[in-house]
Amino acid sequence: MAAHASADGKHVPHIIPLGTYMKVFWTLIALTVVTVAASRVDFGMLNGVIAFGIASVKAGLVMAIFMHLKYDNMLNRVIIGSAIFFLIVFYLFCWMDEASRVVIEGVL
Amino acid sequence: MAAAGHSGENYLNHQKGLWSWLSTTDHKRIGILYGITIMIFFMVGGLAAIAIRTELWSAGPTIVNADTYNRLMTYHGAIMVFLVIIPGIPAFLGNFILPMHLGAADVAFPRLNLFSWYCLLAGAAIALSSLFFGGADTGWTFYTPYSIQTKPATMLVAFGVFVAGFSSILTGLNFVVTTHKLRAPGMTMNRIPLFVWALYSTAILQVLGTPVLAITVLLLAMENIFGIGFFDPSLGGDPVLFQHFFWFYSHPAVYIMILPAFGVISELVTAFSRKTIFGYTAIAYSSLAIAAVSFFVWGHHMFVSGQSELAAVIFSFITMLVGVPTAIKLFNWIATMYKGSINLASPMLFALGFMFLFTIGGVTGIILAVIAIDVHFHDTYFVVAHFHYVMVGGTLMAIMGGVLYWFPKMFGKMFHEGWARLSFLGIFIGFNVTFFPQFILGAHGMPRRYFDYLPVYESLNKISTVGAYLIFAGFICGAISIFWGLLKGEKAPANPWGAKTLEWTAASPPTFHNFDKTPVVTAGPYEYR
Amino acid sequence: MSIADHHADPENAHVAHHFENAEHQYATAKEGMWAFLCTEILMFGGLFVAYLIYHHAYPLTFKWGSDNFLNWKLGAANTVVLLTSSLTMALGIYYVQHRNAKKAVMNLWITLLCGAIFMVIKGFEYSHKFHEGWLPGSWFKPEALAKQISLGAPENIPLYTSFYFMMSGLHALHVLFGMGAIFWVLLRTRKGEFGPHYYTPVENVGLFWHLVDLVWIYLFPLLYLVG
Amino acid sequence: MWSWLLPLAHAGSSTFAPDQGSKIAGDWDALYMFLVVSSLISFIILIGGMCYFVWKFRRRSGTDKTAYITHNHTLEFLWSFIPFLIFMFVFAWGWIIYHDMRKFPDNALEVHVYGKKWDWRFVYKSGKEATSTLDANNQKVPATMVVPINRPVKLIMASEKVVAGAQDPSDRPVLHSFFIPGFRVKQDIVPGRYTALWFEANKLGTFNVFCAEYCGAGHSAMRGLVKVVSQADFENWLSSEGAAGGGSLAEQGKALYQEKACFSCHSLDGTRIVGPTFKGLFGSTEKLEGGGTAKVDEDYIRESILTPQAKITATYPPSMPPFAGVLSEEQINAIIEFIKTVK
Repeated sequence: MAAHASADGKHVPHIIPLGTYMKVFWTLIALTVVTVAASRVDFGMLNGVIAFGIASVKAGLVMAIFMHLKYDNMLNRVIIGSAIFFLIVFYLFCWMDEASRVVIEGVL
Repeated sequence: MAAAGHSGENYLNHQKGLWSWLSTTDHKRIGILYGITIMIFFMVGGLAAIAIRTELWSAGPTIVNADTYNRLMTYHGAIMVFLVIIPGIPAFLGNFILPMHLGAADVAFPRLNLFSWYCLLAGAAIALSSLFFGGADTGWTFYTPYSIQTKPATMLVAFGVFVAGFSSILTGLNFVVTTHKLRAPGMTMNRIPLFVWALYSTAILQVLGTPVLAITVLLLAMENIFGIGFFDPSLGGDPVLFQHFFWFYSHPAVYIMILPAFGVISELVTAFSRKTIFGYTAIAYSSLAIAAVSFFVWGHHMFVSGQSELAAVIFSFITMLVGVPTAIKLFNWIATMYKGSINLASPMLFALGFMFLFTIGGVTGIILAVIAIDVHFHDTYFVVAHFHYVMVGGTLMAIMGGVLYWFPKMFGKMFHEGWARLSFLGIFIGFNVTFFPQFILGAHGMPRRYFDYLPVYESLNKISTVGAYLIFAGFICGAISIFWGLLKGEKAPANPWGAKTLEWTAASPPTFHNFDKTPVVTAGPYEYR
Repeated sequence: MSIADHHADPENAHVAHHFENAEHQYATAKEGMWAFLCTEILMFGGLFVAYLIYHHAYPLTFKWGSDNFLNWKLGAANTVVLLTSSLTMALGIYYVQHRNAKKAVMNLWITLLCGAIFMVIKGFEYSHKFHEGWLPGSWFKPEALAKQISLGAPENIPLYTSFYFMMSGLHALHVLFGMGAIFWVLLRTRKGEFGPHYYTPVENVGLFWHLVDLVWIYLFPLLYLVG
Repeated sequence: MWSWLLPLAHAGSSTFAPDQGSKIAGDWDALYMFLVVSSLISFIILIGGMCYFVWKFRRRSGTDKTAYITHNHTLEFLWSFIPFLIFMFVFAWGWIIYHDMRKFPDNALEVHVYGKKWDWRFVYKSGKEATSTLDANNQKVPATMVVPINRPVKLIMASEKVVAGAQDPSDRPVLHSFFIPGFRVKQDIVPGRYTALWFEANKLGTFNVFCAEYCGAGHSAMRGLVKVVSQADFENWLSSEGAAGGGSLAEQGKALYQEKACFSCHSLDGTRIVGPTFKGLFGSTEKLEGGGTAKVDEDYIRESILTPQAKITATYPPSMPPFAGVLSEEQINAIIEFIKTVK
């Protein structure tokens, strides 16, 4: 919202319309229902992926609209993006180690 | 505020009384507060080091028993890492200099800045209170399951580190935002001094890395209280995962410790060669590159920990990549001296000492990153020598150089040059005498954290102990130089070194607002034409 | 710019001496908040990474735990409650931006109420688990374990309860902290301190509250639903 | 140049690392030598250059004119790219040797290694077990793993409690690391799983084993030995009976002192480790934590073994696990008899 400063340096907000907030809210509720419904069905390996995917869509909506990130300056998006990026790196490396360990049998 | 600019008024006498210091939000005063705190912790950690070296004078028990030795070793490590070296340059020198380098009147969040100092004090108080519960003996790395045994001391140290971690997080957060938002008009990112680039890269590491340490030590404290089992094999947890968690922060933390030192050296080399920096862009972006890549290399602390071969190879490979930007910096500093006018004042001596010692620390770092070599060297004195060359030979030399360099700006007085030079000699020679033999000890297989050792290692250990006392004497000389300066030093001009960065355009010591008029920047930071 | 003239303009009364103007201070404060949220994400992230690693190692344990220990209906109710609170928080800011303090305060009250409902439901869940002895890690009662084993529980069940308590506990602490912060901006809003040109504290508290919501959005399927 | 400082046990040892005892040690030393020499050259280029500049461009007057050089892309490329090539080269070399270290031969002799606080124990497939012992002067003889020369040996390693079956939370298996400097191999031992290591000794002799992962008060005392013998000697040793068992009560107690790792906390020579020393203990009078004294007699020792927390000697931590149900009545008597002999 940095671009909205008036000439005398006052802060002028970017206002998101009320309707947008309501639409996002009902989408979030709907997605919650979808998550619960999806968990009743067994997709095998995909169970976790689906739950995580829906949660990520919801998180994206909250960040973009409720947290105004869609209209915010680039830097704040980079900041939050880097947090998510390094978190994923953290997970992937840990997982790579755990998944590629060779199990040694200890029977005499 | 009408008094601002009144002759003789500066940030030191702007307000009076102890409370005006304890409640200050002025970045300069907070910097000084950090400086005093860190000096006290450095003394405590240093005395522990002297006790450790004295114990290792001869094989078998010398002055303490194994339990006490392990506590000394733990507190030496934890105090030096968390309370001295990590806050050392950013929170002390950085707090004082960063806003002035940017031409700002303060950091972005002054009250948060003061709060972070109290976090450090509170964390230290909690961690040190563990001494009343027998003291922790886990080493500063807190490896599980040894650290899970129900001892309140370990829990208190972990919780203290958690609280002190917020000091680091909030300082980093402050610096990131200050660098983004509070640059003087004309101060583009390509004109900020390299010290700021270094602090900025460090701050990113602090913001992204320290929270993971926070959750790690929090989980460790929970392990101690509830036995949650995340890292406890008896409940299905994996001790190696703890090491992943710990090093995800603690490897970047190594760069939190050394990157600001790189920044100080960039300032010192240009100022005392009176010559523009060679390869500004390369040095600036190599700091960022080191910061970014440092998050992908933590597994090189775990080559023999039981992590998979695949993970070890990948971590070794990426570790090699960190070597490149580090090499670039060393070459660029030396190239900066080419055709300069080199003034061997004591801050420059420390900078040259830094380059000498850091080069040894750097090449041994590459040796350790070679995966097969590390299998033999892991957890031996070779590692101990390597990281002391980087942490002490690197960071502490840079702190000494930086403190002397900015001392006239901080207090408006000159330090004692003779004692400062003597201090350099003591620390530099003592350091090599202490730690070079440890490379040989490690190569011959003496493991670290050993209270006792085989008699074959005795002669080298004796040399090492002698060196430790030399370093101690060197730091005493440094303290004399500084206290002499505070009490009797001659008045310093605004720019005693003829340096070009913005802080030297302000008065010595600066006024409360740093600059009477917000500076307007029209050129790079090192325009020695 | 001269340093002394900051306070001459009443609209700039809250601008500290090291900022140029209100917009400068607003953007700075907001970036600081985002950087802080960054640290929150990485802190919770540590727990999530541990969760995913152990979920990968003991999938049956987590499936069994979510089926037998937790009631997904309570989790879903809490999800709706928190989503509602997020909406009213956003609306609170919306009305502050429109200089409508009365509606803003009302929305902030609803947000607080939702936070309280969340904590009450959480409290019921916790007390039930305390009663059954389903405590974290080594506090897990042996008799509870015996009961579970007779029901055919897989290995390392106490690890699941540890994750449940650590993740939801740290989250609940954030909820409590967020409620305190909301109450603080609510009082200030009621005094009419905020308007379209200055509402930084409301915005930042809102950002924090949404993050608390975000964490729950992930916690709900991970703890209650996923097998 | 430093070799005179280090009176190593074996003659002709290299200056840079301990005697080579395996093929991998030779490979390792070659790579290490390359790294040391190339590091030395880099150091001379960098710091030699620095020293030369310091002398050549020293400040002569306060008004020296300096050159204005901002950058030089060719130079900067060279001093980024050449180090990069060197790093990649040593990385690949290190990987090859590491791969050999982790590639377990199929025909290896398997030996099981158990680490506990703070001792080693080696178990062979035949059931033969090697533990540490005490010599006639009550000096500890580290556990010795006997292996044949020129045959790959695979170690399967686990961490165990000091007292098997102990419920005391302060007695849990912890991390150790099995380190044979002479063979240039090392591997952490992780509680809750097995880790493995292999080597092929190509030199007769005795090599030190250290614990390289910090594990508490006795960490530095957690030593072992690897004795490399000929195949024939190895087979003889493997089929021979252990010297353990039998003997007087005090001798049985001495064996138990070793077997149950009492030495971890109680010394025989008067040094304070974790608990009180056994030297001169019997018949003495101990000050107790919280006031009072106790005479050390048979009953006191018996109580201290079975329920150690009942009476704590002043200034010592209450960290001994209870041995009730672990030691038989006869074994306790044997230990008491042994303590009587330690004067």
